[in-house]
Amino acid sequence: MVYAVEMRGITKRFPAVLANDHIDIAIKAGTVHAIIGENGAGKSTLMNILYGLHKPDEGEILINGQKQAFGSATDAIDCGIGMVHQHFMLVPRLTVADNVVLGKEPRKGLLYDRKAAIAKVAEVCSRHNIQVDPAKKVADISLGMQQRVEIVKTLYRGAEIIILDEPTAVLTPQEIDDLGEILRQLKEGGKTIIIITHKLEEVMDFSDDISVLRGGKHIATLRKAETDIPELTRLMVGRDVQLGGRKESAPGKEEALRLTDIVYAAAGRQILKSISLVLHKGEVLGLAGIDGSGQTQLAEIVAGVLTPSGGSVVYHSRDITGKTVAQRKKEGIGFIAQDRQKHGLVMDFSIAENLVLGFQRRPEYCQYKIAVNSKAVISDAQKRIREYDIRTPGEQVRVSMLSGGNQQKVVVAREMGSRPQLIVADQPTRGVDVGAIEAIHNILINHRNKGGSVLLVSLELDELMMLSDRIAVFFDGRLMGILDSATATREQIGMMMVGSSLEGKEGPAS
Amino acid sequence: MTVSFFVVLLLSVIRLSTPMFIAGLGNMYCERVGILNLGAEGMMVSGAFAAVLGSYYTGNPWIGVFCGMVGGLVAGALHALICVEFGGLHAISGLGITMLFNGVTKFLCLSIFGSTFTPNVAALQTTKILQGVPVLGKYLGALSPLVYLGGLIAVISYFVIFRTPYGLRVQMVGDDPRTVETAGINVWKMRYSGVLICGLLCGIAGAYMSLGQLDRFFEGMIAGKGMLAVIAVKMGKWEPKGILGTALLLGFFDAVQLQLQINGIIGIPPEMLQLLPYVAGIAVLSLQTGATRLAALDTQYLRNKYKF
Amino acid sequence: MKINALKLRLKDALVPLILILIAFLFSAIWISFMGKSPLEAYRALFAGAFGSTSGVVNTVKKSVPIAFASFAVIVSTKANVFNIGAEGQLAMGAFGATMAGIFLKGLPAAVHIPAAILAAALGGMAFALVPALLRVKRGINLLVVLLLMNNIARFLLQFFVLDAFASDNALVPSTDRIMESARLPYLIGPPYRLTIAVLIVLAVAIVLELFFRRSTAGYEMRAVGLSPEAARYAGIDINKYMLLGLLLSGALAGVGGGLEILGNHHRLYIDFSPGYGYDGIPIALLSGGSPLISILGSLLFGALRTGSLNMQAKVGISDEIISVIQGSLILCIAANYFVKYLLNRRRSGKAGKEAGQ
Amino acid sequence: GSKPAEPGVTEPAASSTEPAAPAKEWKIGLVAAGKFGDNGLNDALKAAVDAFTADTGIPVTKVEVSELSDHAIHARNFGEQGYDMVIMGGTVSELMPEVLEDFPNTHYILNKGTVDGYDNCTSIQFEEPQAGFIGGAFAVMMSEHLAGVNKVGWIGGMRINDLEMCRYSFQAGAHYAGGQAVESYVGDFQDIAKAKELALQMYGEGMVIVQAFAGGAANGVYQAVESLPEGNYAMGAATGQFNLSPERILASHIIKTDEYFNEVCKKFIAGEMPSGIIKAGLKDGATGIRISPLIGDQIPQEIKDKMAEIEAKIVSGEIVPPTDEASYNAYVAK
Ligand SMILES: Nc1ncnc2c1ncn2[C@@H]1O[C@H](COP(=O)(O)OP(=O)(O)OP(=O)(O)O)[C@@H](O)[C@H]1O
Ligand SMILES: Nc1ncnc2c1ncn2[C@@H]1O[C@H](COP(=O)(O)OP(=O)(O)OP(=O)(O)O)[C@@H](O)[C@H]1O
Ligand SMILES: [Mg+2]
Ligand SMILES: [Mg+2]
Repeated sequence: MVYAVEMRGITKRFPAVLANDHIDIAIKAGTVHAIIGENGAGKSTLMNILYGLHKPDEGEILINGQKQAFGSATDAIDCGIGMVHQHFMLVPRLTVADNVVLGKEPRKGLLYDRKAAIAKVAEVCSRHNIQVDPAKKVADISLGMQQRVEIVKTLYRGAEIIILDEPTAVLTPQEIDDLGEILRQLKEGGKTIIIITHKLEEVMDFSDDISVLRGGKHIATLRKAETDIPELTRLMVGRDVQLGGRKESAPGKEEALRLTDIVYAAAGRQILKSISLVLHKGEVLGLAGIDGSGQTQLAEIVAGVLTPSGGSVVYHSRDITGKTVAQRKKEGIGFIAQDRQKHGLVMDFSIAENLVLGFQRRPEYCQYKIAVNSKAVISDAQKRIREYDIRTPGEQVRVSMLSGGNQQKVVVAREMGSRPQLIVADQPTRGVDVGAIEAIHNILINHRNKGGSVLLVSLELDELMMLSDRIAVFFDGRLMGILDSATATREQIGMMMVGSSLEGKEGPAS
Repeated sequence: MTVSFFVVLLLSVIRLSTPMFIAGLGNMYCERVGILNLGAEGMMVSGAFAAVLGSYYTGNPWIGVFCGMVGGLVAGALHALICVEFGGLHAISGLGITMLFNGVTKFLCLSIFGSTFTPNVAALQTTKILQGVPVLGKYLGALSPLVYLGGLIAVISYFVIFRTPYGLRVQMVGDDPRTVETAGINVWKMRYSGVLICGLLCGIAGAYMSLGQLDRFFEGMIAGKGMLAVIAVKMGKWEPKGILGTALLLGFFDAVQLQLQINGIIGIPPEMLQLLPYVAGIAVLSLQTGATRLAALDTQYLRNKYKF
Repeated sequence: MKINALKLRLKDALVPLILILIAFLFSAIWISFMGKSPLEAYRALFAGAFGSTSGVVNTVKKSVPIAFASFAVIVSTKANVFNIGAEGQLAMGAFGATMAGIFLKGLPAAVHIPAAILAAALGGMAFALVPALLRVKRGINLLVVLLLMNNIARFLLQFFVLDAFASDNALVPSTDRIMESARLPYLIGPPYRLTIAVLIVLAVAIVLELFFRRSTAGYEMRAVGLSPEAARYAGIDINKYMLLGLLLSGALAGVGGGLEILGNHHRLYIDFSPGYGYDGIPIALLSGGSPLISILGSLLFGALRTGSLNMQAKVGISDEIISVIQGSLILCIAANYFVKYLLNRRRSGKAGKEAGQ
Repeated sequence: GSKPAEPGVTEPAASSTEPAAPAKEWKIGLVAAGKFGDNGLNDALKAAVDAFTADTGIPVTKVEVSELSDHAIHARNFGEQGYDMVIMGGTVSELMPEVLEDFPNTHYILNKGTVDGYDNCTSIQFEEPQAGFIGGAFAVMMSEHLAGVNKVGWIGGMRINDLEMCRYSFQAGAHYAGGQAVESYVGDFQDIAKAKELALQMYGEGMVIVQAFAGGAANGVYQAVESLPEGNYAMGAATGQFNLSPERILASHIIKTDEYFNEVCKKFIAGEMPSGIIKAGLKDGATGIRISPLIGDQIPQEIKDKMAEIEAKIVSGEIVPPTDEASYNAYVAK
């Protein structure tokens, strides 16, 4: 049979890493093919090669049986390949239509025909039954919508083979379902789809075939019907992974954190509308909601990175509303920021330097109050690297050289290592592979079991339900209700996340 | 204060701001593709000198302007090579280009003409055809055709940036080159084109200074106009309108400053008047709101270097 | 591991050397174009800069303000701001030193000199204050403000020298001379006149190195420089460090200008600085952010300026060629990625192969 | 009409046609403050020593120095190399005493210098204000003659002392002739474009004569006047600058540096050079107003006579041109 895509003996070296090592992979036309693997396994690299963004050092690519040599993305696009990247490739200042037609703009004479662009994009959308408003600015639409714009982009270019790199990492459950629906329709329309994801449930949901990469090597390709999640996990990580190590110890009654009437507005928009919450010692409180419902802002307000426009934050019976980030750190509030590369780490610092970031003024890292105690910093870093299983050649390596999962571990190691009482974790496992997810989950649970408290933001309901004692659901900056995770169902939470409040089922507010 | 006084002042403003806005428009292309250009001064020097050489050897000032464009282009190409190809540091490359071309032109001028300035050559100081226009002809004709060319470039630039596919791509490259690359567009070609257009326009601006305002090249004649172009493009928020406005504003304060000196506002030392345009610039800046930024400005973008 | 590190160091040192070589080769083309022998020209250049005691002293002397300008740029870039205004701050520092030198009367040298240096630092700092505040408070494009400030400094300096503090008994436009007690003592006396400014440069470089490598504030400033957002999330006051970085930078540039007056000129002239502030920028970047290494770069630029005099007298090459050498050197520095790229490609080729086995 | 010349050192061909080879190997140096090819002071000095070389066959080493602090270095370098005479700009005056003591066998000539009391140093001070005064008077008389306007323009480079003295004397001269001078500064000696605008604004206000005194930027004034119809004129400086605008420079404020320094060199090798400060003014023919050899015939005899009269009064001391604000005010009050 003729495969839509065949990649033979693909090898790609980067400075200091062999990202792809003689990978052979074949993808049948008209199927959904999942590619899975740990962080840094080489999935994105392989796909970038297929899309012409990187040139392989060795190997060849066949599209529909024809050998191809791609010099750039243009060549791949001309071959009918489209790609939706891990990070959205959209310019927020411009409209959806502008973004979609980029590179293949409709013209009127010498000029760019913006009207025709909008019409054409609208036509593509309606043909594939995808809901987007082509005239809107990208900055004004939701992440789920942006995802759809990315898919429309590939369709507009007439892609027959569509690659999606971690398309669900930032989507809500509802949006993920929508995406699944779109993918099914595309498949019915005869398109071939390649999808990279870390979420194995989705793999089982969406795909026909599954390929597993590990350490740059192709490990196996399986039919979905002939495999299951534990086997995939084993193939990916090389061992069994136990997710859901939840301990059933009851949360304490002492208040760790009390938020009263928190209001936050930015750029003339009400982002948080009078939120009141209580978090106890020894408790994990999950914040659920569609991305952009305000839960991230709430987390950042507790961490002190954002200043609320109104309301008060009381921590261990002390009002800390006006306190700075540094003061809160001193008082024992740890923060795992959502964007590790932008907010969590100084990418050009070494691991050791990053491990004291924010704690550099602690007496144990400081000599004579003004100098860095490098000995202490280094020995401490070595200890943490062992303790948190950060995979690195040494503590002097720059964090930018680590894989996403290991970078996340550095952030977690730092915040947890500072012995916080309250940890604010904003999507701590985003884009991280199963092995690392397991480690991070265990760290958070252990913290809770030792009497610490956790404020956990996550877009993944499973994660929230697994880790949290209670779940607070947000919609459009409002608190829809707080549920006990032992009794709450996915459906309940899902409904509240899209705005229908469940009268009477609200958990105790304090 | 007669009408003619205002006209003289207005013409002064136009002449003083013309090089700033032509070079500023050039810089707009350059910055919009993400390359900072502190070398506008050097590109203008190169253009000014090449223009005079062209006019000197052919006797035709328009060929001179063409040579000026080539001169600017050469400097622009160097900047492009360093910043686009080698991923060099934009600010340093720009300063280096200014220093290099100041040296090279002075050096060539001395070797060819034995003096720090050239003999006079056929120039473009007035627009003959406009002198026939009734009433205004006297004033319109007194401006160099390059002033009108500059105006034309501004209008064309407006359309190029906001109304053409090329402009759409330019806008995007300045914001996010990775997005543009994934759309199958050659980011490096885009970046080259922006820097080269900049070189070209700076060349014209230089040619205006040597052939449109004067009729020869002098060492040091650009006298900081290139740096003012850098200022104009940022204050003008990367839009032709804004650049034109900023250039006219700085030109206006400069012309006013000269006028104040002539009319002997007693007691104000000339140096304090001379810094008026710059103080005005800072004042205007501090009143500006909403700092727009080009996200990708002054960043390197190298082949095969990015994770998508 | 040790040997590997040494090898890496050598490679880091190799890059600037290759750049310098390329710049000289390029300029050699121009020199031969003039019909002169590049070899002879460079020999004269070298002899002029290092061939005699006075040559060496002059090279060192000229490198002092350049080194301070490069310190200024280094400090500012560490705090994530680019101080292109060092030239203006240098001038204002010189002004400050001159004022302290002229008007503080009756002080012993041990007090007067530090006071004048402090005045220089304050002068430079004050001039950096407006841009710093505009940047921090209103988010205004720093580059533009600093370029405008450089122009303002030029005319202010003219005003001070020609009008406000003009000397009555000098044909050259300048201020009065500073007091004897404010003049820097000589390490090597007349006719060479090498002052203790050299020691000050070294001391400041060492202090800065220690500050960045060892101090907590230095660590914080570097974090702000490398990733302001991450620093803010870590609870570091980024505005404070930007402000501090720019002010410290201004102060350093100011001291550079001040030492030029206190050590060399003893009075303020309009064009006492032939663009030292701009020279400092490429050197700062060539040095990879290390003040000690930037001293070497400053010596190179100082040597070019000094040696060119001899080259002119001996070989008859006018000093435009110095602009050409410096310009091409700066361009090479800007393109230094190119050399690193070449070196890296060889390294990564090897690494890749090793990894592949 | 500028002849190609090598910048920096020019080794003159020692021509064998010279009458007699000099008995002594004279070593003479010239340090220019800035660049040759400026059509100003430095070129005048170069012309002077070139003429000297042509006349006597004695070569002169010429160097250009742009940085202030390098002048003293050169003074010393030449001394170390055993030069007999070095011509330098007066800006080094303050640094000279030590050099003079260290190299007693080298004679330093300082153009516009202030050093007095050393055997091996001569400072030459040109009495430029004298020329400025006549220039001001001439400008007013001429513009009354041309257009009935009594306002004349004066454009300087930067407000340095030299220029200020000339400005006040020019103003006084204009006042003497019953007119008024409008003055302004460009801000530097380079910005030709700005000088041109300044001049255009002055002409635009009805003035017909503008005196340029702005180094390289003076070219802007000439460019301005050339862009205007006949009947507008400029006045030059330095050695006349008539070549820069042959049809529009009526007369120039000059210092005859070119002739004077040739004489200085000759005097020196003849052993007749005195030390100390020498003032060179109208009566020595060292400064004055030079009428354009090309278009000077447009000046009526009546004005020429008047200028001769003023010149005589200055030489006799009847008129003392003011050089600063105080002396100007005193002058006007008289
Ligand atoms: N442009 C690059 N330069 C250098 N190294 C790179 C580059 N891109 C990727 N790498 C490295 O190649 C390896 C494979 O990276 P790749 O992005 O393909 O992994 P991935 O499987 O997509 O991981 P993730 O699941 O985290 O997205 C990693 O070790 C990474 O550090
Ligand atoms: N040009 C590069 N040079 C060196 N390392 C690089 C380069 N580009 C990417 N990397 C590194 O490759 C690693 C692998 O990327 P990986 O895809 O695993 O992380 P990540 O998945 O990007 O995180 P996220 O999904 O949140 O973006 C990252 O740590 C990244 O810093
Ligand atoms: Mg990936
Ligand atoms: Mg990832």
